[in-house]
Amino acid sequence: MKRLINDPYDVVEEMLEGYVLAHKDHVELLTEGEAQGRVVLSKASKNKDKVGVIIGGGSGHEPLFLGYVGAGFADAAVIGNINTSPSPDPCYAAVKAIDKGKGCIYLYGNYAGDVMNFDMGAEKADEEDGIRVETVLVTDDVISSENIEDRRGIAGMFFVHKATSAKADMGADLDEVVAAAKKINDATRTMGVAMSSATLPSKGGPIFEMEDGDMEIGMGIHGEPGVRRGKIEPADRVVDQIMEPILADLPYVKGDEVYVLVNSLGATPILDLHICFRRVAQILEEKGITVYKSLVGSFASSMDMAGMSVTLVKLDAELKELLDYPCDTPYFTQI
Amino acid sequence: MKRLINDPYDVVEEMLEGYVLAHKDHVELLTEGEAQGRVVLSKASKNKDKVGVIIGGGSGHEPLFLGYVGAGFADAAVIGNINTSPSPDPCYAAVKAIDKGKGCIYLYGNYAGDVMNFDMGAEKADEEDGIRVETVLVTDDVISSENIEDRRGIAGMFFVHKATSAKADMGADLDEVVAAAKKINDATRTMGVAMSSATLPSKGGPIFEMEDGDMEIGMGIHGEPGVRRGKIEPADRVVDQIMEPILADLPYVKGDEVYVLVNSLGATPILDLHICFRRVAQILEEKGITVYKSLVGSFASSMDMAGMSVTLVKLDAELKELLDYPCDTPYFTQI
Amino acid sequence: MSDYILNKDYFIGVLEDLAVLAEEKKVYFSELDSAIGDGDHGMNLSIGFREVSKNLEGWKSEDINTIFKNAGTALLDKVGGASGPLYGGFFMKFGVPAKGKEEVSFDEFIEMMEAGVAIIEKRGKASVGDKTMVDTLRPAVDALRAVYSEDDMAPKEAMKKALEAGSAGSDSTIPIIAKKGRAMRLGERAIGHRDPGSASSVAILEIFYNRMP
Amino acid sequence: MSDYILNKDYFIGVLEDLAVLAEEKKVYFSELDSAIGDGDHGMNLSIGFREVSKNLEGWKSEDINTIFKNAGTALLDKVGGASGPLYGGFFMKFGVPAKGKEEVSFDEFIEMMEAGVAIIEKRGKASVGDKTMVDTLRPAVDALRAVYSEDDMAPKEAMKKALEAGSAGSDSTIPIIAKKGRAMRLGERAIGHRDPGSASSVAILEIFYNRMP
Ligand SMILES: Nc1ncnc2c1ncn2[C@@H]1O[C@H](COP(=O)(O)OP(=O)(O)O)[C@@H](O)[C@H]1O
Ligand SMILES: Nc1ncnc2c1ncn2[C@@H]1O[C@H](COP(=O)(O)OP(=O)(O)O)[C@@H](O)[C@H]1O
Ligand SMILES: [Mg+2]
Ligand SMILES: [Mg+2]
Ligand SMILES: [Mg+2]
Ligand SMILES: [Mg+2]
Repeated sequence: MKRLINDPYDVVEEMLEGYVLAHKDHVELLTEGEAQGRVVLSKASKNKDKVGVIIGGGSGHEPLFLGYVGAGFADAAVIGNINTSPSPDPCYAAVKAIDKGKGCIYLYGNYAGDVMNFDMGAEKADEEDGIRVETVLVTDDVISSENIEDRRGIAGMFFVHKATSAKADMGADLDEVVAAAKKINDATRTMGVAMSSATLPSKGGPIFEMEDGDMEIGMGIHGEPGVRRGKIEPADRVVDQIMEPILADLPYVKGDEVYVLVNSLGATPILDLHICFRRVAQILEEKGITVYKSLVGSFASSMDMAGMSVTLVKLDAELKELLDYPCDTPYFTQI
Repeated sequence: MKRLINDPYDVVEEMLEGYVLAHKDHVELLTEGEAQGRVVLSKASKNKDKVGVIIGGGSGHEPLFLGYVGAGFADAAVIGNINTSPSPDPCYAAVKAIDKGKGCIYLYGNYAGDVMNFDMGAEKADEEDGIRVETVLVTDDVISSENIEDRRGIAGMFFVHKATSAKADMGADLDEVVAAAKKINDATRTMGVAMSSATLPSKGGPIFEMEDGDMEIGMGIHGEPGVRRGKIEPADRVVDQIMEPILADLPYVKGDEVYVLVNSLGATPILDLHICFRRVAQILEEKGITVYKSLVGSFASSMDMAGMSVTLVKLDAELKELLDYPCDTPYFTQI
Repeated sequence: MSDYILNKDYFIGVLEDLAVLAEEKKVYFSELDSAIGDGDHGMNLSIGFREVSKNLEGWKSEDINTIFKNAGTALLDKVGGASGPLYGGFFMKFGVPAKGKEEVSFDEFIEMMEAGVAIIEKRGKASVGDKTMVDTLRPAVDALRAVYSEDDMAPKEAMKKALEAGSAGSDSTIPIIAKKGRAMRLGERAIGHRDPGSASSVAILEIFYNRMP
Repeated sequence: MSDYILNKDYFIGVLEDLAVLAEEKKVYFSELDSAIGDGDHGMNLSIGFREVSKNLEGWKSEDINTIFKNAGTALLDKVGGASGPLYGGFFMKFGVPAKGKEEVSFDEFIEMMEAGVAIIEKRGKASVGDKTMVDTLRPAVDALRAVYSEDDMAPKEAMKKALEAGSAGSDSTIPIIAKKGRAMRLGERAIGHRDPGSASSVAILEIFYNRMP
């Protein structure tokens, strides 16, 4: 194991302790009561009268989720154990802390565990405080199911969180915020490839063995098995295999504009990501699809997993405005 | 090898092609003549009448150097092959492209190869165009030599580039810019630990073998051997061993303020970095040193090397102002 | 048989054994989860039962219901993921029929089991054949009730049959695809692997059995 | 001996052989560099000599000086790092005494070698004992001049002595610490390792020797 941790049972608490110290200008940790020290709150949204945006999920995907809490972005992140949804009470506590009487939205990836826990949090907010909490699940991983509503949420969560948060920050009401979340989720498609497993601190080793030189197309960001394992191919060929299912999944037509994210799952260098981006741009150029803007880096990781994903967001004027909306968080700042 | 590349001889050219496509709002590539396609130029600085700031070095340290070209930061980066200084002509071409009659400064890490090549670039600018080019070498790696002027430049380069660029952007003349560069370099100390070698694309494998579970204290960002190899220890103990030589290297006194960077060399997750940051903060707290601000992420990498470094910048009012100065680049934006 | 009782010590013993189990089988449960999930099922149970174990001493003066409510809440709060609400719910509901009691009859015990399993089915929206812990627990509870009430079997004997039915249920997850949980997205690739939750459920049932007088 | 000449074909042959060498010894040079540097010395030479090799055909009609100026410029432009300006400088200066010529005498050849080595010493600010390529090249050139002019040895014989002196010079880098280059920061840890540049210099000298008529 090539990791820098102390007791594996303490990783999340210690990370959070470090996180709120390191980024004290942006965030604070809600420690009391139901929050159980697992709710990261934006300092900027404190005095802002708006629909609350709460994102969250398991740890081990940093900078997701806590990295995107801050001005113009999410109001709170609820943090679970590694690869594990947070429990219901912190989900509830985030609502209590954030709600300004306009209701809240939960945004997270579509995983059974997350759904159960966040739903229980929402129920409690409704029953105990009469706060309305809506949920939009992110389902961008094209390869994870034929049915869109069964799909997992992976790196595309970044865009869904970003655009929805912008909508809320602009003063939209809860229904409008929900509509925006659904709209950006519908426009977002991702697919990835992994070349190694992440190291699980609890195990002191990889989640599963992968031979050096192998790759797995379609692997999930928790190491869920993908669709095809084989030898690592040249970057251009790997990108071709990722882009094909993405482009087949939405009707993309000549003249469409997309926002592109080439995302590292952790250990894949920025150097390689740009080699991959080059091929993505070539393919889009061939199809007559315009790259509006792009991001290249690690926006949704699986700790030290070697791997990469490509996300496309098909844009219209509203989505551009939402994605261009200024924000300032520890892991994403835009003027 | 767990990398996504095509022909190893093409990695730098393909990365640059991807880079300027992905970040076309911020930068462009200087392709003609002496630039040899190895100079990344800021679009923002085009019409700004100021001292030119040129940073550079080998590839494989992304987001260094090209990631920090943009508004309020460097005007140009000169890009070498992997782990290898750029050659003289692109260094010269960057000066030609950037100079506004106020001279330029070269900033880079103190490596023999870089010094030779950049010096030849500066000579040419002087001889052929009468442009004054000054050089400040970054020497933040405390463990690399007893003599400060012999030390290597590692993650602290980020701060030296940042502050110097701010000074130039504020309209200072070349002598003032040089003085600021020296001042921030004098205030900056770094030390790192590695747990694996980076993968060299040309070799298709690690630069050197490191047993899984070993760490090497003081290793350089090109994989240069460090001072001590041993078994990986708990994060807190590793940080203790890094902080000790840093704190011993400058007179830090109670009440000092520092800017902290906990940097990933590539494969070390943000999660681990915050566990390390927590310990850094504890140690500084014990010493009565205040953390002014901090950055936690991969700011100077060695591709997919597993490892981490800690950088402290001892601050005064001027350095704070320079480091807080707004900037907007593909890999660092600050309002 | 009608004077067969399970007292508080039995239940406390079960919780103590569960904490030991969670440590002992941590690697095994996680490895099952690595194959078709995300590799954390063992760690999840370990985190949860460490919390139970840490606090159990302080709960011992409470009635059976409160003890299990506390244990379930600890699992719910500390674990998260799928197994947190499922096993958390199981234990929270498991104690309800024993409200205010220091001991229960075997009929009441069956009622407790039924309450626990029912909340898992409800929360997970899962039924037998979905390749989840329900594939262990539903047949086990059904067998328990059937052999005890219909065949008039001795309690511990009946629990043994329940355990066997649960164990067979877990085995039955191996050759099928998953309709719930992370493995759902694997389609055919889930075939040949035992569902990790079904395995931990067998181990839990085994402790209930082993501890029985 | 005074009618001994080295013609353009000889020098072109040397450059062709260097390109082959750079591919063949890529891994070896890089491995030496991995131990006490950054592992790229082989790749650096390979990148440089691929560029030379790609363009050599087009240079063949030029005089010896221009051919080497072009070759040196290719190394300087394409390699970077320490070895780019050093070997680039070597070849750029190496041709100067042969300006306008299609062939050179052995005295001129020695002059060429001296010019090449001198620029390396100057650019690298290195002298013998610093654990660099100078430890190979300076003794080699000195030996060449000494044995040829003083001992009146046959050219190829003299070059053999030079090669032996260079080889011994490279060996002498093994037991010492480095005063220049990346290995400088290693202190005692550089001891026991051959300097990679000193090894590539031996291989380069060997080609000059092998090709000699
Ligand atoms: N919807 C569901 N209904 C019932 N059981 C489920 C459901 N989803 C998952 N499970 C059970 O939970 C187990 C996984 O638990 P665990 O690994 O701890 O949580 P997670 O899947 O969140 O990582 C599965 O093996 C399965 O038995
Ligand atoms: N200052 C110097 N003077 C002479 N030779 C040097 C100097 N610095 C380095 N070298 C030579 O260059 C070699 C390293 O070349 P290379 O690996 O290609 O460049 P880099 O060190 O930039 O990675 C060393 O082995 C040494 O022989
Ligand atoms: Mg999980
Ligand atoms: Mg190098
Ligand atoms: Mg799991
Ligand atoms: Mg080298």
